[in-house]
Amino acid sequence: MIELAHLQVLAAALFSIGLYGVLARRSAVLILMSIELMLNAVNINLIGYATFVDFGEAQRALGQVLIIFVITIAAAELALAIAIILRLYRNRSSVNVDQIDALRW
Amino acid sequence: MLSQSLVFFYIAAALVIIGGLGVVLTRNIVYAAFALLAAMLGVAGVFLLMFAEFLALVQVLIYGGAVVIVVLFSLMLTRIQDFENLTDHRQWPLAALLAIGVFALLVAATLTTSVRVVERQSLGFLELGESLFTDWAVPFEVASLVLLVALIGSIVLVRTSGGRD
Amino acid sequence: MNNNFLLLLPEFMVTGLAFAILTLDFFIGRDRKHWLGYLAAAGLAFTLIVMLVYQWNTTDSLYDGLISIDGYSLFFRAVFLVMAIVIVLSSVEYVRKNLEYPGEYYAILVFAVVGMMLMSASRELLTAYISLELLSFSLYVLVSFDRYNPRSNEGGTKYILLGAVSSALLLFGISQIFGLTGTTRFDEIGSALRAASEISPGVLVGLVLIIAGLGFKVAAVPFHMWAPDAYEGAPIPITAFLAVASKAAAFALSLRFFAESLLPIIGEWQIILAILAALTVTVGNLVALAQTNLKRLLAYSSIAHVGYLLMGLAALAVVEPDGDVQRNVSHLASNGLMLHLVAYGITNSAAFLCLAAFYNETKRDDIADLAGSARRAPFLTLVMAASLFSLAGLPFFAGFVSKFYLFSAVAAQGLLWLAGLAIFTSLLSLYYYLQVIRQMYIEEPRVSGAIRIPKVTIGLLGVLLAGMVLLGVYPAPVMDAIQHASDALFASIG
Amino acid sequence: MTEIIGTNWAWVIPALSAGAFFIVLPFRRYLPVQGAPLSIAAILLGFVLFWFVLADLLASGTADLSIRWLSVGDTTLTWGTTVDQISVTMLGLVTFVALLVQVYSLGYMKHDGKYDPGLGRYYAVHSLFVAAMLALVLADNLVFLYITWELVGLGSYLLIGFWYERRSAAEAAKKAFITTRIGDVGLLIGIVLLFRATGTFDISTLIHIAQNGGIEQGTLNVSMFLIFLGAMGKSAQVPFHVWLPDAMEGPTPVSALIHAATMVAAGVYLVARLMPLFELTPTVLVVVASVGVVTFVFAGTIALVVTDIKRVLAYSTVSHLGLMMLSLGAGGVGVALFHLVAHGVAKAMLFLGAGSVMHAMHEETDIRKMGGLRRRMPVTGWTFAIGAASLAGVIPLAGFFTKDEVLLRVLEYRHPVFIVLALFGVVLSALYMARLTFATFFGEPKSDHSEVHESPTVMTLPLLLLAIPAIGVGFFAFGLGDTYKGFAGFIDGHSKFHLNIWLSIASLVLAGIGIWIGWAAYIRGSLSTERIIDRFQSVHRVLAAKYYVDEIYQWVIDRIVLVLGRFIAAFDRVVVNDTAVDGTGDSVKISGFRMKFVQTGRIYNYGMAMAAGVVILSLIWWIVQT
Amino acid sequence: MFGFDPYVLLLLIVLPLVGAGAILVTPGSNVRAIRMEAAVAATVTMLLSVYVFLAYDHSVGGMQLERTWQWLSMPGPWPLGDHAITLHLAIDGIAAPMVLLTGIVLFTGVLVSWRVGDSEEDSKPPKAYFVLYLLLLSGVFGVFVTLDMFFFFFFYELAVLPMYLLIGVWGSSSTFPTFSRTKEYGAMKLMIYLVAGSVLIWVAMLAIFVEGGLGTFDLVALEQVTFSDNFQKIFFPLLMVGFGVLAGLWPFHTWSPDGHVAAPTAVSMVHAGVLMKLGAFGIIRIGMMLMPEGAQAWMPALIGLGTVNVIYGAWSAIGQNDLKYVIGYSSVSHMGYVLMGIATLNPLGLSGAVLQMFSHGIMTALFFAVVGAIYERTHTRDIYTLDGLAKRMGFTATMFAIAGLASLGLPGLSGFVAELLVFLGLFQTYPLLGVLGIIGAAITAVYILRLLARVFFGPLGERWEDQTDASGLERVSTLVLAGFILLVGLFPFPFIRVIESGVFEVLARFGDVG
Repeated sequence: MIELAHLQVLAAALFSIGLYGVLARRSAVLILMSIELMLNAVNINLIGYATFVDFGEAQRALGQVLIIFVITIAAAELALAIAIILRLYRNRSSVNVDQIDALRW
Repeated sequence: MLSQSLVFFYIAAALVIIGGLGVVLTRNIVYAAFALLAAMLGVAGVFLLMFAEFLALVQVLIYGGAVVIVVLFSLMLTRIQDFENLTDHRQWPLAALLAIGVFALLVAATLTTSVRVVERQSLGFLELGESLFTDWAVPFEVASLVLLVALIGSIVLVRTSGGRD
Repeated sequence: MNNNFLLLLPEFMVTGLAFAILTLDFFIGRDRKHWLGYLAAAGLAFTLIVMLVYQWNTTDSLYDGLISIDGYSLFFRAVFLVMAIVIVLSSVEYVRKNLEYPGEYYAILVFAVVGMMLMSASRELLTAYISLELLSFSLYVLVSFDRYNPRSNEGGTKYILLGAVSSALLLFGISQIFGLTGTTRFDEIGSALRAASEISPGVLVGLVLIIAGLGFKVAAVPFHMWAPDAYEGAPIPITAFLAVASKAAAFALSLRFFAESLLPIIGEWQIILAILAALTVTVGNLVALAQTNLKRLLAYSSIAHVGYLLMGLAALAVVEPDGDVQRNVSHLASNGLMLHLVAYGITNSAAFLCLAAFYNETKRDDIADLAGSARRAPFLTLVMAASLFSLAGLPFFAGFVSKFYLFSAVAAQGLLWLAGLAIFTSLLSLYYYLQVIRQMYIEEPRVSGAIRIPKVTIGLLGVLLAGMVLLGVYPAPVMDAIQHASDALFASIG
Repeated sequence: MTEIIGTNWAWVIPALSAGAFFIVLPFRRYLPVQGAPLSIAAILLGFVLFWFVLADLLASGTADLSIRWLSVGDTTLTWGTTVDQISVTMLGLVTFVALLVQVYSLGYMKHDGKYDPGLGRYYAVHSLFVAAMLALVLADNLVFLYITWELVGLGSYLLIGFWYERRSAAEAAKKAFITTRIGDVGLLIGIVLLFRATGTFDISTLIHIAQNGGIEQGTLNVSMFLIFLGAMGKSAQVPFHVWLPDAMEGPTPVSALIHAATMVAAGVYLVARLMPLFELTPTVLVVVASVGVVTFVFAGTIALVVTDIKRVLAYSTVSHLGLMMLSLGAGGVGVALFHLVAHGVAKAMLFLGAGSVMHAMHEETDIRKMGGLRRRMPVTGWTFAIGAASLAGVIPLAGFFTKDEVLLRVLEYRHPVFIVLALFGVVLSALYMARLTFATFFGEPKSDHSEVHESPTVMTLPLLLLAIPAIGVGFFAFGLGDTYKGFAGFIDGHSKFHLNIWLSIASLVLAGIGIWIGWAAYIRGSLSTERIIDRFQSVHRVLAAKYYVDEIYQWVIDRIVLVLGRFIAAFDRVVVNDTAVDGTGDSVKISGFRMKFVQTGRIYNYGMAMAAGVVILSLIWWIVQT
Repeated sequence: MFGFDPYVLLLLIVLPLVGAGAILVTPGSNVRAIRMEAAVAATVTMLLSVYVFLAYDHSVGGMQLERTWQWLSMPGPWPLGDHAITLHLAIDGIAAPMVLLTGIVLFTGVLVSWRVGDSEEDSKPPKAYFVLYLLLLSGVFGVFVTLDMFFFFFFYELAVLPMYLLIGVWGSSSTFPTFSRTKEYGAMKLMIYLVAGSVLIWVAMLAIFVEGGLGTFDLVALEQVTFSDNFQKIFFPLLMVGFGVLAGLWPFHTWSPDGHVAAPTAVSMVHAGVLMKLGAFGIIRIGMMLMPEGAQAWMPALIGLGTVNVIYGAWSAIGQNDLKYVIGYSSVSHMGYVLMGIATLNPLGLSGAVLQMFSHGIMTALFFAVVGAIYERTHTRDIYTLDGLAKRMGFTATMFAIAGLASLGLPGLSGFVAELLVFLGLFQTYPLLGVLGIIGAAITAVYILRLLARVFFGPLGERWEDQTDASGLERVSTLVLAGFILLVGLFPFPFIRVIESGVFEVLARFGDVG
């Protein structure tokens, strides 16, 4: 049987993988993709709780509602971020995060 | 003895994990985009296993149909020559360590927390819709504003004008 | 369910204002677009008046407390509207000289205000989160709004990427809390936590993640690192908006969340927040010592101020040595926090407005560029000096009173060491503020010639200076309002 | 206030001069003769009042008068006067000498028919000084005494430094002030210690308490010794004598005032005034006597070789002050004061005479360039000779009687060593006085004196007036039936005049020897000074260098005080400030500077910080929780 | 008296502010009007301060001219939360002479500053100068008359704030053979140091507020609380050192001489004359009044440091070549007497300390006024460069001599009375340190007389042939100061009995001692 723990571990794993990507990748676009992984990890976590825990009548739908919002926000965030990255690319001809360190110290 | 659902779950989980690892490990950015797609589909699979058909559908539509396409477009618009030899910076072992740390933390935390669970329960379309448009109408409206801002913002930022680009 | 949506009238009005701006943008000539700024300011002011008139003493809620219109949210929404008016007005000249697409600029700014207002009113994690994202998205755009400036762009990129990561953290935290308590409502979370004998590790991690997400929003060390870069890159009015308004909104949300949900278990997290606060004041002030760019200096200084404000959160109750929680002076901490937010808001707005006015004329924002500004723009420099003194917590200005009150509250909650650290770091801050003042007053100007300041700016500066001094010498009226807000906040948790 | 003018009016005497000071100093530019007549009038009135006070004292005995100056809690400080035999003696001496000196100064401060532009300042400070001195002798409590004591010091500082444009005068004034002040440290500590033990400053109360054993002997010993230190400073006892010879940089009438009858007498006066206390501390009295006799001989030897007319007189003063201290050390208050008076008038006359000479010779002071001046300046010459003879101990001048009484006292109350040394000092005293007088006024002129004239009457008159007591005051030694038991008896009420004929003869003979040697060396020329100097070269060198005391002090000041001062100043700047204070500040700044490099500008570092923050915070919380 | 007694203390604070406001709205080009406004404000305030001093009735004692205005409440589980912060104004016998002192220094400082902005090389506008100057003095008045810890601290910081600009803008940098001190450095160090002191004070105040449990910052109310011994022993030293910094407590004194060297004349006058007194006043008003046991426990430390101050400061002054450094270190030395006097905890010593605060304030103001006059004319303060100035600047020399003599404790001048009382007090508790104190006074004589002999006496240096003596305004201001030196020196009782009434109130807190 699938248990809550399965989903939680999967979520944790995906979250960590996404985090690794954020921390290790050079391309801004790939960082963005890694963030999507993290957000999906959240969704896995949420669906796990939503499915396996009884929240009573009033909150039954809340888990899935949350997921919908997360997906929405994730998509919008991705779009906006890509717009900004494109802008960056036009100004600097690079999306390499190593190279965007004019602002520091 | 594996139950049928568990097998499906493992398949979906494997898809998710492999896709995820693909995104963060591959040296070719196009592969990464497809790995992301795979992971997203895996997540959709998980949704299905949790009887959340609507979410699975949304997941496939938004991620498969929109997000990955947008990502690919953006890749096309930026520098092609970088596509095939992506490198990670020198911080990656540290990043790996930290990621493992976070994983350990989350797993340890969840596993040591006892949750009173019930059988998997499904949620009907109607119920979800009604909840979304009554109980959560305000956040829903706000979310629309968020999308609007993202839209306007993207246009403003990317639109060329005056030939300065 | 019987929902009185009129309660959200101010939000509707502000949203309408944003649409109005977007619409009018099509019909207004290129060289008159600054009227959009005045329109935005007027609209916000009108909203403020309407809100004050119709919601004075209102205590009501939508969806059984999903959104709460009470003294607390009234206070904060009023503060946000005032701040937004100031920012809009200080933007007019800057936008005209430096930016394209003024219509979109003002509209998005106004959308951000909607997000902020809802943040202070929401008593539920999802609503709060969405409102927070509305604010964040607006800010992502606005920070990058100086399209051809690589710095603006860079700041925006860092902000949105790290912002997204922090969203992920926050959401994971929310998912944990939701999963383990079964609710996202603040009060219900609170009662669930109170019912539990101890905090389970899952909840603990969830709370840490939420703290991290909110910490990112307010720029608390170690989640602060985006802030100096984004501040430096952003257009100056937006830097002010980031430093003042968005921070205030994040605190409005955090204060309600901590007070309503987490107060019962303050014994668990007080030390965590205290550490965060201590780290924040120390790092913020120390690094500020080494800055040469004024915007960046103010960024670090505002990080330091976040530390002071976090102390207010950490000091929401007394934790006795045996673990008992005394809440009878909790309102002092929230009062102190709000007072300092107001004082800090006024002061920092003034500082940034001065900087913007200076930048508009000279296109420079390094500390050394201010040399001799007292000769070139006496009034501007006076206001700048006053706001720096106020930030440093010297008397006659708002900063002194608010710091005194806040630190007293912190001490009263048994965190004297934290107050002591904060006071000591205030001393460090004085050093770098004085370095700026030194440039302005003592050094000889390298470039001669008076700096022209628009009348609107002068007027606005005058108002801010007056506010700073008034709050510094007679804070009682503001304090009354804050006390009402605190009462409303704590009324809901009994 | 009584009906008649009497002892209760004593306070008016200093007040007059003080008033003169406060009027003359600010308004000197607007007063005739720069206010000098006002000042003289004040002191003249004082002198007149003195006779009323004296009469009333003789008629109705001692009188106290005091007003509260301030009080804290149960401690009250007063300003008060006490009029008794000691104070009235001093009162008379001071007013008399001061009056004459001030009159004399009118002539002395006039050059080529024009008054010195600083005349007003001169008279103002003069008045201040006199007022302080008069108040000092009247003071009935130690605080008031200390106040006036210090004001006397201030007056001397201003007078010695009158010609402040001369570097040497400025330095001499400074030296006088600082040297006496070092003694004053002792005085003040002594006073405060006495206060601590008794809770009072009032002298008679103190004495009363002490005599009833109210003060622990150790405390009393220490206090009295410290107080004596103050007296040593003011009275220029070895080793505090260095300021006095240098103080000759002041105008000569000032020397006459300060170094004959007033300031230097203050130390003697103080010990005399507190004698009942000193008597309770025999050890301290031995110290007093020892210091006195050492000073007597020590200064006498230096006076032998000094060639500056005023400095010879200065060392002579030091020497005689030593004699007075010796007398006090032997418990002889009356005789000490007697000698003080005799010495005071004689020395005042000598200084004024020297001033007259210098005035005539355009400030020439080297006796080797003088000689035979009595022919050109007869009044000056003869009065000078009288003064010198008096101090040399020639019968029947005052000095003979007073010195004789001192020697007698010493012989009776002290170890034989003291009398031997004292008699040696008598020889020296006679010798240097003879040398000075003969070299200056007798013999042949050693330079062209054709321009030299006798000084104007305003200067010679005081000389003549001073000659009278210089000659006659010695006869007060004898008793007059029961009402007057001799001067010593007048002072302390029980001493009786008596003679030791052998001692008198011995001292006369010794003085004669001294004078004879002087006569032989400076008039007849049968004794060659050069040969003696050649013979005792090393001794002469030491004497001429004044025993190197100044050099030692200079070394201490230069090498220890100033160097230490510079060291502390540098230490304060380099170590305390630049290292400790700035160092702390800098290290904070540097830590900020280092820390800012954490902010690398790279997103992944930022993200790392966030993630690490989450992990660490969680761990902390978890650990704290369990 | 005239019906304005309840407001008179408030007026003291407000009048300088009104003056500052009037100057602020006057155009900067109208220098004459600005000066007149400053002078009027200063004169009226000084007269008011004289009135306050005279109005204080020593025979009644205690707090007088009291008035309270509600300012901010802190509701909570404590009795006085509704009056948490009040503008509680009153003076006692210790504050009264301080108010008078401030009035005098304020007035004379304005006169001395008359020519600010006139200098030929660069004209710094006098407008801001006078505004800041009056602001500073308003703060000082506030500290002396307030009985609320918040406002005490408020005014305390207010007094510190303008110093930075006053020194930084109108000050002067100096170069010496082996080192140099810029005005920026001096100003910054002064500011940081003083605020660093206030960090400790602030922490201690918060601790008192919390421990007091009354929910008020009112000192009178807090005096009713008995703080535990441990608490007092921990927090008294914070106050002692915190306020001690301002009082020049060794080894936290270096801001003071460097500050003087950089500061313009009137600021030096206020700095040494009044500002340093705030520290000592704070120790008495807050430290000793609230925490007598703590004070008692820590007094040996204070008295020890005070002794170091006296000797070290004096000896350090001997080694200085710059007039202002000499005077600066002499201030350090003299403040040592104040600290020693305070630490005696007996009526004599404490009265002496307060009188010394007054006396030193006047005296050092006179010093700096004179030094300023010299510097303005000769553009040097090096004692080896200046020589024989008395010939050309007789009046100035006289004034310097009066200040110097007062400083070395000459009877008849104010310093003596104060020091004598301190010594008398000291000998009752720590005779040995009393001896050191008296020796310190002798060391003072060394450097003061050395200075007089070097700078004023001796042959006139050729380059000073054309020096002019003090101007009319300088004469008035220095004469006022010198007059007070004489007045206190000759007739100290009117001052002492006022001080005494305050001192006994303080000592009453020390049951067994008082």
